[in-house]
Amino acid sequence: MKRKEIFEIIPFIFIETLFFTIAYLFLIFEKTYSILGILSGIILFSIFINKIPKLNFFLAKCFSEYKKLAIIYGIIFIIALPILLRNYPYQIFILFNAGLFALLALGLNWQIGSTNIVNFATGASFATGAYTTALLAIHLGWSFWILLPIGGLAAAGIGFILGLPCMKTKTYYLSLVTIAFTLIVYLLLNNLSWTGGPDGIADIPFPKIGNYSFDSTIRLLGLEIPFQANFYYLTVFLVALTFIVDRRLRYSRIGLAWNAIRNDEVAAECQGIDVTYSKVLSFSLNFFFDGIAGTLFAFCMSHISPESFTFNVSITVVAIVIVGGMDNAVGVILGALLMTLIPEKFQVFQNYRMLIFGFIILMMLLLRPKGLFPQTVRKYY
Amino acid sequence: MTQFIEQIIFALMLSSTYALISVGFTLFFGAINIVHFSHGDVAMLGAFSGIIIYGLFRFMGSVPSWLITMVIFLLTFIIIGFLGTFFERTVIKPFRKSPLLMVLVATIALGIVIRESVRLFYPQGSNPQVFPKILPQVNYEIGRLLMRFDHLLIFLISFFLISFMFLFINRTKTGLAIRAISQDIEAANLMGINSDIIIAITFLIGSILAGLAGILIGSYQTVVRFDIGLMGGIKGFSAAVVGGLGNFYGAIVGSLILGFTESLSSAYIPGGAPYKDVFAFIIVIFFLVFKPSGILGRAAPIKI
Amino acid sequence: MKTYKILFIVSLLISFGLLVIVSPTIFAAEKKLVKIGFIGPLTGPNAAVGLGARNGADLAIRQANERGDLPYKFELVVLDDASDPTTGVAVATKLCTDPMVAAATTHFNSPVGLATIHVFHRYGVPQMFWGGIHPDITNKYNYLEVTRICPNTLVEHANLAKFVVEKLEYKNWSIIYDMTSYGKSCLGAVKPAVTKAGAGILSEDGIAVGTVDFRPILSKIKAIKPSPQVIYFGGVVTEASLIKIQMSELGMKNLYTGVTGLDSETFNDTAKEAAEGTIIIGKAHIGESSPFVKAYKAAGYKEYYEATGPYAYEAVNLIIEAIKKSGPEDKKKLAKTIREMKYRGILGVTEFDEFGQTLSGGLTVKVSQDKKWVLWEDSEYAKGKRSIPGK
Amino acid sequence: MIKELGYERWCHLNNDHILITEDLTINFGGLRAVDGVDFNINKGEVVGLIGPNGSGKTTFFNLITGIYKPDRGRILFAGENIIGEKPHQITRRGIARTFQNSRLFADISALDNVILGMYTKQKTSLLDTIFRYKKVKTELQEGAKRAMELLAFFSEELKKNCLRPVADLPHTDRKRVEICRALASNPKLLLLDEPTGGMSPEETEELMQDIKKIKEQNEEVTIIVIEHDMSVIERIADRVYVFNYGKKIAEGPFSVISKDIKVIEAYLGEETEDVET
Repeated sequence: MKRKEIFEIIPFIFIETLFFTIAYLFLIFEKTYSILGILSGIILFSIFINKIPKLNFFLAKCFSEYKKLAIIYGIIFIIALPILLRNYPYQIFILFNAGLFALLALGLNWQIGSTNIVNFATGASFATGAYTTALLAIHLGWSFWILLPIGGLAAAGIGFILGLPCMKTKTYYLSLVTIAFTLIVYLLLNNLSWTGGPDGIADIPFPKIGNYSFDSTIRLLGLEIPFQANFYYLTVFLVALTFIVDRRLRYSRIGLAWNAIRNDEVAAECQGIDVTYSKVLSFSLNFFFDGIAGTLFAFCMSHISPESFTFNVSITVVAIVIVGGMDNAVGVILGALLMTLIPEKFQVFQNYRMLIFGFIILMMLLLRPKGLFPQTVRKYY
Repeated sequence: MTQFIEQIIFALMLSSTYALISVGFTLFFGAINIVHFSHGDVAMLGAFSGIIIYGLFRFMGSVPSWLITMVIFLLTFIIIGFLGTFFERTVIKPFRKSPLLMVLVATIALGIVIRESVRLFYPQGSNPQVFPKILPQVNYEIGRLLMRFDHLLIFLISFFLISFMFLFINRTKTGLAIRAISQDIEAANLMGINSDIIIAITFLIGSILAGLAGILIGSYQTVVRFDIGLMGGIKGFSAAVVGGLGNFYGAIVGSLILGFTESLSSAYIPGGAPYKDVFAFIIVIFFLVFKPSGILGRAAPIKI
Repeated sequence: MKTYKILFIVSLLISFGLLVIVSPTIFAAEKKLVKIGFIGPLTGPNAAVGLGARNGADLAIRQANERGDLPYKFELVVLDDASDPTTGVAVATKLCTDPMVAAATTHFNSPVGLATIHVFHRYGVPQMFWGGIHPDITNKYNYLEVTRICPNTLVEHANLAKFVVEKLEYKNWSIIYDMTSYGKSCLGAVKPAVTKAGAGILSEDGIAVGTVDFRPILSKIKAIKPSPQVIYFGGVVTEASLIKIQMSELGMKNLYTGVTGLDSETFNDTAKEAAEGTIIIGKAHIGESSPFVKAYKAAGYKEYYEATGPYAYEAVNLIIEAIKKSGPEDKKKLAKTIREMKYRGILGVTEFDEFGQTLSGGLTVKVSQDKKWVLWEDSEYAKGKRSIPGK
Repeated sequence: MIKELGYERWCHLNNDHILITEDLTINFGGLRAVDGVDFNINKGEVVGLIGPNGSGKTTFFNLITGIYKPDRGRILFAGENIIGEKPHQITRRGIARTFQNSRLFADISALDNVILGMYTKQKTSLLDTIFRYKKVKTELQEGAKRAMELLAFFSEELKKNCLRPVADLPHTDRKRVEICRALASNPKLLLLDEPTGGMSPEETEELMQDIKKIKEQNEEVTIIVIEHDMSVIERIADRVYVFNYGKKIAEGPFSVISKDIKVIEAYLGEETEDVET
């Protein structure tokens, strides 16, 4: 028995390590060919696994048997990543960015993924959170930790007010409302004077714990970890939190109701589901987490301006959900990572970034409409 | 007074440009219940094809200008028509069975691709491109009021295009087929209508209209840029919705409302100019919330 | 159970040990290579100017390497801020944390600049603006690292008022400005400048970015009594040319002016005949015969060098000069050197004031004549062959 | 009838009736889909609802479940007026239904579908979900357990692949799942819209046995069945209502109805139409 375990665990751990190493290298590589090399390597690797059913089966078995173990290892890797990247602050910053998008996408997933509401208001809600808290911090000097929930609530409030009437409209009309809303918010931010106009708001204080400011370098057993790691950890924490919330919502009558609405509104009504309420709920929840993400963004950038809240943000997040996978939190998070890392990695053709981006979305929709990681079946035991 | 009349004229011009786009949206939605979000970008392509063709003529030396204009319209007609149907085949057809969201996002992505391609592969693509003066430049002085012949022409052409389209839908056999599939595609198929071809034709017509719209918008705005399609598309769509999606008169009414809101608000509300789009979109939201079926649209009953 | 926990931990430690050892030793730097950063909008609405500037910078680097009179091989690190502060900060971080980057020349959009100066300051990397005209960039914090080689709005509009109001004696102004950071800082600068020079402002209109139809506003201005002599536009080329075109459509004969935002041949190419008689405060005059243009043409870049190309070119040359003086290693020293430089280049003599703002910036008065920007001095308007509109 | 007695008294008088409609009418454009229908059903009855296609049977269901608003008339459920209430409110009162061509939540598992049927019975709120998840979990698992039983009640086969998306299930199973979903909310009144539609005789037979079993298991559940298969009606229905062109043309036990001349005409009429088209 023990021998068997030994023979399983060691290769398993090493395979997972291989995974992480590849991910790590992908992060730090700069040159296009090396990145392409890594990518092709990954593809070959996956083909290789599929070609050898034994190995494939073995991995599947391990992942099911030692799930906990695998997860723990993953968590350790995520926590240790900044230490490995200590010489690459930029990469940490990008990861922080990916985290932000993961937050936004997780929120939007409750709309597009669970309830099938095509919502393009992400830019607006993101902005609401960021600007509300930034203004409060500047004028009233409130601390980040108080403002974090406030940002969320402010956005949720807006979401509720907007949602209550809008959720009566359907499909295209609804998405048009959200698009219009995003554009309005952007225009207002640009033209109003008290939002700082196009210059936005500068000098937003960094978050502090006690008197440890988040823009100070972490010193840990002789290693110097760049300050971006602070934001990284904060984001990871929030994403984890949102992830848990997402799981709980999914495995609850609320999540079920959302899926019901996605499939058939009339039938849903006939199961006693208050469709309008559920929609508004998912809308407001989405806004809430967007607001939180906005707050995080404002305080970590310490300078916000309308350019960061354009319609493109909404499109990007929608794309993330679609690429990642409808109604599948893990997929969405991975999608966020892909959609932020790959454009960064191909800075080499800065010019062609958006074009490639557009193509990726199209290809995904055409070839794998359910996303890289389709929704999974609920198991109750 | 003169100023007011001028303002009205500008509003009308703006409205007509919106109408050209929004009619396309209405057509597509009417036919197969999809919103072709890159429609505005197709129009942009039309404008660019106009520029390119004009450029080609430059090399061919002296050709009478009316001929050039004719050819530009004709070729754009063909090119954009082809492109439009091509887009339908590749990007929209695959999603006919899948949820609305899919085709919506797909067309948005298509829009990105089109815009970026023009920006990257057209020489100096990110700069605004001057649109050639293909319409006769004649002015009339009426009192202090300056009337431009080409503006009048643009207005008339767009009017004719739209009414032609309207007749096509309502008077021809194909138009009948289009309306049939918009009612119930399965039934239409059973009646021996080849829905594939009809939808292709729908897109052909719509795209051609967009292409010509591009030319007209180009000659009204005098410059075009790779990204005019995005806003143009959204405005066109909004106009269609305000008027009642799927209803021709609606599209026109909606365009008029948007056009007038924008130009009048920027002219008569002090400091209102930068907010004109805000006003426009607030009206859009208002309509969506309180009368989602639009001014002339009918609310569809639930089918059980 | 127990055994595999232990095993797990062991193998974990081993693998991580490997990673930690490996991580810093990837890509060791080869010596003598000195990187100089360039950040600008290479995608999005401002791509044109961004690309022009990039080519300018690139040209400077090429020339430096061809000369090879320095013990360094220079390399230009080109990054795209897409006119977006977030991206700006990201790429700035990337640049600053690359130990081989000695200095950088950056940004066309002021909001981006306002966001990134903190990054450059934090990492102590000298940053020289080739664009971005917001006074705050240099004046608000006055970081040692931050300098600007192009004139800011205050300087430009002082010159504008001096010429148009005092020399040409145009007293009634109508102002149009776009709601960008640029337009707003123009508005902030033009009002005091013009009024100080003793002219009156009859109207102020903001326009949203991406507007193409200015007829409503223009016709409103047209109706003002007494009708303004000057229509000033605080904004950039695209809108500027459209306004001029639509002015002539409406038969408005007012004098049309602006500042360096309009100083691009794109304005003339777009507005064609309509452009005639527009007077602006332009950037440094780079004649067709100047070595820069020659070299640029020779290098065969796809894009036109725009008005921004020369500034980026100058900036990189200046940085290279500074490196020649104090070497690339000690960046603080380098920053100091840059501040104290007195550099003679294609923009004339460049010196920085106590805020790191260039004093000259080589401003000129230009007038659009036969679809070209012509220096006022050698234009037919100055000679009186043609009459200035709006009198 | 209301007019003589006055509303309150009338309600009181009829409180042993589970469902009463009075002069129920709705128009679609010109067409009068349901026309002045009076209906009263006692607790625990099984009532058959027959009539040619397009005679307004399904529309009648839609009126009861609040999907359509009637233009005229009253609906009393357990002695209370339910007109103007939203479908979900009406469902909460204890009316469950199935649909003619079954409307399941296609891309989630059969189990989830049935659990959704219990939505009205589940009580956990958003706050519970986020902060007190234990509660939600237990509730769900109980639900799942009950759903399993329900599915097993129809067929063990169904129970086996209850985790497959319903879209993948065969037609009959989908029908069954839908009935399970309706039963899950253990309703006072159960509306079945052609439950045996598109089933083979054997399957129909099975289903009827099942419905009988449901009846046996709890007496007071009232069932209204729309059905074309007369043999089914004959066997399970205590009483039968016959619709034609939106009007109620006959009511009573099947034995009586089957001899009713109006009814026979109605059906013959339809058949001849069928021949023509």
